[in-house]
Amino acid sequence: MPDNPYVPIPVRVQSVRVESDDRTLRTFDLAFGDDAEPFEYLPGQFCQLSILGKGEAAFGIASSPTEGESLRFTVNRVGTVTTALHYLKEGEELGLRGPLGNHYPVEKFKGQNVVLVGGGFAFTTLRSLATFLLANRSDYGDITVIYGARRPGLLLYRNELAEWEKRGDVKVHLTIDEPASGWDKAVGFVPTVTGKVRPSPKDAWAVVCGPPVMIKYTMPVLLDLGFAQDRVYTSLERRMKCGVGKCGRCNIGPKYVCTDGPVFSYAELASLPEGF
Amino acid sequence: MSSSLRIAKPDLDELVSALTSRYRLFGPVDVDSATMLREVKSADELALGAALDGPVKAAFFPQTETLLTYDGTRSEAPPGRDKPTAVIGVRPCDARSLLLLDKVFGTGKYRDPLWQRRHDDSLVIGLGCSAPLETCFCNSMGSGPFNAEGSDIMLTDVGDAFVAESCTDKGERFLKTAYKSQVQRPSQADLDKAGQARSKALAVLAPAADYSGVKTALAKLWESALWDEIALGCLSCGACAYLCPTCHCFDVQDETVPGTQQGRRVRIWDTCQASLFTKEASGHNPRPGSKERMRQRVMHKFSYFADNFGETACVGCGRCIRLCPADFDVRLVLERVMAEDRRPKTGDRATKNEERGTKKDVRHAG
Amino acid sequence: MKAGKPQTPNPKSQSEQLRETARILLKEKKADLVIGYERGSSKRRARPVVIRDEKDVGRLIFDDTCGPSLVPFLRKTLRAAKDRNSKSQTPNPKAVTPLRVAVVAKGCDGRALVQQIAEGQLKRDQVVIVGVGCDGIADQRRGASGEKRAASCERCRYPNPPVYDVFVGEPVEVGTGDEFAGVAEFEKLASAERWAWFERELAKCIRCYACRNACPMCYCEECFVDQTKPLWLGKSAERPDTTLFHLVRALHSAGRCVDCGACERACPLGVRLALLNKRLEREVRERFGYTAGLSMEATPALATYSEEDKQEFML
Amino acid sequence: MSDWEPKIVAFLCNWCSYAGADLAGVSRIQYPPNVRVVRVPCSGRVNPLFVLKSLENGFDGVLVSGCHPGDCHYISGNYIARRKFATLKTALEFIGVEPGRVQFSWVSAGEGEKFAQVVARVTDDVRKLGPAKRLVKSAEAGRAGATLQQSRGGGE
Repeated sequence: MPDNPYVPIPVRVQSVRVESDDRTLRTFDLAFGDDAEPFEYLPGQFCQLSILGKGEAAFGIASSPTEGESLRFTVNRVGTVTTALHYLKEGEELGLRGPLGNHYPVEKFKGQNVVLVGGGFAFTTLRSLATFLLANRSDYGDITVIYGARRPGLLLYRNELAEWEKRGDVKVHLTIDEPASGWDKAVGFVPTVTGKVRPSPKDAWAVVCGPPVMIKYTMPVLLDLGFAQDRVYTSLERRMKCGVGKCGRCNIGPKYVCTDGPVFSYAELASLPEGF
Repeated sequence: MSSSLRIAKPDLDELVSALTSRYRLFGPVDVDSATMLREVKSADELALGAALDGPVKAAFFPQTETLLTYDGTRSEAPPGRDKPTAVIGVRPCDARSLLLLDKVFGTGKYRDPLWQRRHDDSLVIGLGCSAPLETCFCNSMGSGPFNAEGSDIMLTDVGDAFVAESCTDKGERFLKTAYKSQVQRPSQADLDKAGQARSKALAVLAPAADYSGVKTALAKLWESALWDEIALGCLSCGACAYLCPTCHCFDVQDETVPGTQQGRRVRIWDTCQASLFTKEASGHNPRPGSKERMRQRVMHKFSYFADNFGETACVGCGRCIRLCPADFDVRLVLERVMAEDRRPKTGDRATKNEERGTKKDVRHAG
Repeated sequence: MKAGKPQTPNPKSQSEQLRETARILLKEKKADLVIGYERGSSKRRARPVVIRDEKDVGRLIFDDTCGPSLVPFLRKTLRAAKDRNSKSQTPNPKAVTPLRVAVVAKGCDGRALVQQIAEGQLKRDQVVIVGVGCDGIADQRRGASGEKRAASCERCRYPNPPVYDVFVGEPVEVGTGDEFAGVAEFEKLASAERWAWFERELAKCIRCYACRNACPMCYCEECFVDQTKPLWLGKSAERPDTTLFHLVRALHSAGRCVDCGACERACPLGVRLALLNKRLEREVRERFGYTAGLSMEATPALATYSEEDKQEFML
Repeated sequence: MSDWEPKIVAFLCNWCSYAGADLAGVSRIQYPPNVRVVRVPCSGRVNPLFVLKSLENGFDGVLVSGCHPGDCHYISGNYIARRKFATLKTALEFIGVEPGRVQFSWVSAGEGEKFAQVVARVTDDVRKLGPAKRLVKSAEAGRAGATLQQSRGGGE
């Protein structure tokens, strides 16, 4: 981060593609200028993307630091800023502030099994994490990915998911909410599928990301399977402005999602009043 | 180390000149029906002794402040300052509020460059408060009408003069080096008058209330129906937050000059009482009603701030009571929070009461 | 009550009579609760209070400190009750009788209630209007002596509510003279002088929206300043933004404002907001023959038209 | 300021005034090029906020024009608008915005000549008033805004 945490650094759209079949999600690869300072981050951190004149919004980093220098973000079109982002074309510039927030505890995961549970378009930082773990494959034990969306066309990063399925050193369980033609994998909500997959809690950590309702119903499943509260992590979203713990709107109890989070263990959340 | 000076009131302008030559000086100025903190150039602009309506934070954290300017996709931070900032004539409660704000903006992983630009090397000249109001409760918040905490120099009005005492090394240096007028020491009569002003102020002020149980009580009252009741007496405007010397939440907006790509990104005071404050682009709002927002405000000041910075984010200036359009009284909230904590638990009392008033109870809307 | 005014024949003070009325309303179940005023943070301030029990009616007061309009609090109370009913586990929520709220209403507040009913915002049977004759609210803006009445009260021609269920105390004599004299006086100033006056007043505005939230007639679910698609107005406290906010608010209340002065009293910094509203009130009365808050049936002026409306200003 | 030209926005209803402007065009009637036209479905669609935003954003004048009374495509849109315009005009002039900055007219589809006259009249009025200053925000935003803010500092 530069001295002034409010000033974005310019980045360029290297590539952009439509990510979901309903065209509400686009994935951007962003490149830094030649004179940019090194950008060091870990899976789970986020950035503020800035369209000057429109505003800023926070996005989890979907790329892994093991992938090189560009950054990947997947943007759901909901408001003013995300709409402006969707209009960006290759080669155009935007502003970026980050990396912000904490990250998944990848150091703690070393030598251990990791279970990633994701739902919908919140899979971005889980992609970052999975890519990071796979790039350092020998550092970790079993890796399990459970990921669901409403329809096949809403699953993010489908090509990569297919590659992971082929690898053999990562167990991938994909699911959709309702049966669809051409879909031969699991059907059902993520919590149910998690219950069926029954990942072992032994020497294992779990990371859950998804819409609040999915997190709400997945947590008890994991706890029932024997995961300790402090071994289950999630990443939270709140409306943010400054991203650096000053503007005062993203707090959950005394914790600021932007600086104390966005990654929290279930044990931490259980001690906070509002939760997810 | 502390030195004291006598500044005859007609000589105040010399003090102000000494200040303005080194600082951007802010002080209380009467603007028709209100006393606001404004930049001042001479002593006759000052409304010393009046209860300041605008908060002192405005000198260091203005309501509307440029975060950066932009042209197309390029942006830059605003230029540096010419001079550090000084404030004069602020009450001890207000002086102390700056220490609390500095914890937010001046500490932590990210320090706020705009705050630093205005706050670093600043000089605070407090004015002992000889006329506390009915809404004042600084003494209940661990301070007092002549508390020097946060002030570098403290003035006391002794009739035809001010007694100026340095409270910090910075204040001492300023008095020694910058104020060059022929130095007068306060007479015994001055010191007696200053002492009388102090005791008079304490006599006017209501006895200090003990709010030490509030934080523990709040921890148990997250789900309490108390918040519904309290919220009924609030209009959900932002007067309290904007006028509060310790409220620091802000919004960020881009303003582009029409027809160009040039503009500025500004930060603007915001309030947790507004529904937009936490409303997400998707329409989801984690604090959907006035109950949740009221709870956030009270919790932030009396619980979360203490968790994060070891102090309560309230200096007892009473603006939020005095200037509230509904005469909402935060002291009553604190009392009710503690009372609720002491009550034996008998189920979800208030919700039942609301159903056609079967049970008998009264809750005033404040 | 002010010196020089005739004493009310009833030996009991207006506050005492009010308490008695509230006690009866609650006792006879004519109202589920009473919204009124109680003594506030100082002896010159009053705050809204919700009384649910006969034994607490002693807290009610009415005097020249009872400035805030209770209409926003009434709306809030009714809404809270409605939310609770819809969330409650009652097998048949419709069987729950809606809350009936008694509300203390000065002349202006009574007009605001009438206007809300005319605009379909309130049902007549939801409220028990406890009318009080009002001799004016003390001007408590900084620098005021506290003896003088607030500007809106000085020019008030409706000291008694036009509609009520119970009336407490004696009706107050209606003032005489031109209620628009202040407006006419201001209009004698040159355009640039008027602009300078508004600039100076609005420079104090901090955009806290106390005026809007205290206004009995500002009830939009989403105020235009809170809309983000498009964002109509910058949030800054700089003059063009604040001026536009107040101008649009005045236009939205044209033909609806009852000149209760709640906005001016709510303003923590004493911005004189009501003068522009008063000017528009005169315009609506002269041009369209409509005065807000007097009829529960008449269509509000800006929601209707006449083919005969004057159009001398059209090119 | 000698090269200053008034910038005027005209909100024209789709059915009458816009067609009137069109007729002025095809009839090659000369009128000042100072207006920028915004076509609206009906003069009743013109929220007073449109007018105020135009001034805030730096237009020197605003013209709103619709169908003659009785001719509204939506029966009564222009009647309702007439009440709103009267109120808006009063409010603006009361707070000290110069009369003439904001004007209203009825122009039918057949009145190309009248449209040209109205535009000429409004342009002339606004030219006499000079560049708009009251209510204008744009001049203060942007880079100017940064320096402005610093000089004003706190307290505002």
